[in-house]
Amino acid sequence: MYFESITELLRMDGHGGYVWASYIAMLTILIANFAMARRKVTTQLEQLRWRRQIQEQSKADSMAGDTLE
Amino acid sequence: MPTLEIAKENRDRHPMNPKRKQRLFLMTFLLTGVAAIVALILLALEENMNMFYPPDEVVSGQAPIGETIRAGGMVLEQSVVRAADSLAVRFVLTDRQGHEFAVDYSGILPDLFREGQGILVQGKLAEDGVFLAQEVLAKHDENYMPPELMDLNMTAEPAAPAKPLPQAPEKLSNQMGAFVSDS
Amino acid sequence: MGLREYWHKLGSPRWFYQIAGGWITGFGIGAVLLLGIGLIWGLAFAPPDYQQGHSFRIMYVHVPAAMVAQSLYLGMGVAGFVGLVWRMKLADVAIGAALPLGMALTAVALFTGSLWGKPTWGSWWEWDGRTVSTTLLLFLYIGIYALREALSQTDLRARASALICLVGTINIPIIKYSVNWWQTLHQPASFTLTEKPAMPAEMWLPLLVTVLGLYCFAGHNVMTRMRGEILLRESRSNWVIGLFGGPDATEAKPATAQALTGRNR
Amino acid sequence: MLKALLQREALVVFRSKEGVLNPLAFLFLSVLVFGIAAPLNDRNGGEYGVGVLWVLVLLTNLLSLDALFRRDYDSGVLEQALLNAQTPWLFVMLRILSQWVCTGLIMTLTSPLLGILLGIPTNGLPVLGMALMVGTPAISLLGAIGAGLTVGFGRGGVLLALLVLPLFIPVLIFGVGAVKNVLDDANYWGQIYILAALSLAGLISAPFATLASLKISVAMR
Repeated sequence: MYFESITELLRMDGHGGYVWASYIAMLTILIANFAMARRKVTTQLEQLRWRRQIQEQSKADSMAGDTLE
Repeated sequence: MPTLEIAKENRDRHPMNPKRKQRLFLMTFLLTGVAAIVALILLALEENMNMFYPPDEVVSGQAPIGETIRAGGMVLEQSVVRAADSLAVRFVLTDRQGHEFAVDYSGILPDLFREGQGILVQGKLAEDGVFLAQEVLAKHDENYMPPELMDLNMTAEPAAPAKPLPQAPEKLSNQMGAFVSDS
Repeated sequence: MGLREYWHKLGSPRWFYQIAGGWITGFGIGAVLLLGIGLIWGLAFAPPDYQQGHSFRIMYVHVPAAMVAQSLYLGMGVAGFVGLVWRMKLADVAIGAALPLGMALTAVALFTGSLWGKPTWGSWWEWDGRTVSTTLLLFLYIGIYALREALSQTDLRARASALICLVGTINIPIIKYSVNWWQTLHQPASFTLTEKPAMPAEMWLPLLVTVLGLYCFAGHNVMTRMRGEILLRESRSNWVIGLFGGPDATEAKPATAQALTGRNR
Repeated sequence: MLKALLQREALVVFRSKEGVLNPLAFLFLSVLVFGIAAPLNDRNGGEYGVGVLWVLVLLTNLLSLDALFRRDYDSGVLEQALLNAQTPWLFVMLRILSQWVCTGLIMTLTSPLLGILLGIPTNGLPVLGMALMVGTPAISLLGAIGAGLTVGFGRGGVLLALLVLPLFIPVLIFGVGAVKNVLDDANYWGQIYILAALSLAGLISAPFATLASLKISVAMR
């Protein structure tokens, strides 16, 4: 590591605020984008699974001759 | 859009002649247009739009006389002469390759004006080869280098310790070079 | 015609969905490794610049963000062209998927640039050519975003955004050229960021690693978004339903679906 | 065919005085507003006046572009023209031409007056007129693409600005640059050539792009 200590790494001779803010901004954006993309897929998959369950159920119901609807 | 399809069909069913004519007209139109654009861009490039002239062009007389232009180079060491009673100053700009010219300027020099420093001057070239500067630009020292001066700078210092990124892929090194010059 | 077949394949959302899985995993691993190494390297191990000091480290997030943001815009232009000429549905899916990340990364580039400007230039904002063209890039992104928001019909939205992406991309070099030219006329110019003309290897290597890492991240992110969008658009199609066993599938199939969700979780 | 279209456009231009008068009035009013807020004269003008004038030209054009296809779109004429005309792009081109006559050309003709009001030194006025003459077609042509795309929205104005203003930046830069150069005694032909090249590039590409965007808008009805 270039720095002697953690405090020095945080301070960076007075430039620490700028540098850390940049890195944090980048990480936030990356994590947010990752989460949004993943959620887009998982909501779709959940929806599909849910739909499948309903279908299965209705099939089972009709097979049992149940005319609830 | 069924109507659109029908219209298209109708148009297609008409004799070929007008359609062909139209296509020919279009092609001529496009080709002349492109040719004219290329010609105009070539004309514009000939005009040296950012009006920048490196020292060798100033010395060799390629730079127009009496027109506002910009020139650049390094301030030659021990060439800065200040007038005792006014703000007038004269210094020599060089590309360290044997081309140098004198610059006359009257006014406050930027803080970062130093000997050995790269400088841009804007003004007019006089008949006798002296550059009468209206502006001397050396602000934002550490953040920005125009490409035309970067080349100068690189060739100017034979003793520079690092060579320009031998292993970096071309594109990236360009990016980084540009970047170093900017932010 | 083999070429045509290949195009058809590329145009098939199903085919894309299937091959994207492997790519996403690969890009994901690449992104985590390269970004992890590159960012920590840049943050803590690379030497500081002798003139700018440690604020130089902002470069390791600023430059990759700017580069990838521009590449994504270029990619949207290419997708727009493909979408206009071949009416490929996947092209619009790609535009929609690249848009949010590109916009976010342009904003990051501007924000970090501003943070870098303060200690180096002494001001948060300068009307420098590159700053201006990046800001314009952000507005080009916002324009396309607004247009997509305004249109609800999928096919019309696809055509409209393909057209505007293409027009914008053709204009990008013109805008960049004119802005750079404008700046050389107006901006006080000077040289020597570092007296040295280039960076030493210990400075540019971490940059290279971060740039590659961010490209991997972009690949991962865009492809994941595309997958989600494909599932949404094709949710009624047989192959998507088949993915979950379909109406008369055996019990084995839902298990794979389970595994799929599990992996995405 | 061409004659009929030309006649129609000429009628639109000369019959309706608002088409010609409104942009001009808006431009002069903006100059007036600017003059009141920050008076410009030869001493501080020059550079600023040129910039202000070009910005106002862009904004006036934007307002006028918003209405470029609106009436034809609402009345269904546009749909008919796209379907029936042998050469729909000719229709589009003539429409853009008449918009340019109402804005760009008139601005060019009145530019000496506007320039004086904004404190641009008289030696810059001929070049200002020339730059407007060769630069404004690019604005009308590029703007028409966005106008075609947004005509289907009830209020496309802001979206239109968002879409096309970034594309106008090169015209703005070179237009301002030409006049500034003549005020600096520098060579300005390079800028004029570039402006002409931009306009020509618009001329060979914009009609087709506009046509494509209009087709999208018509399909949206």
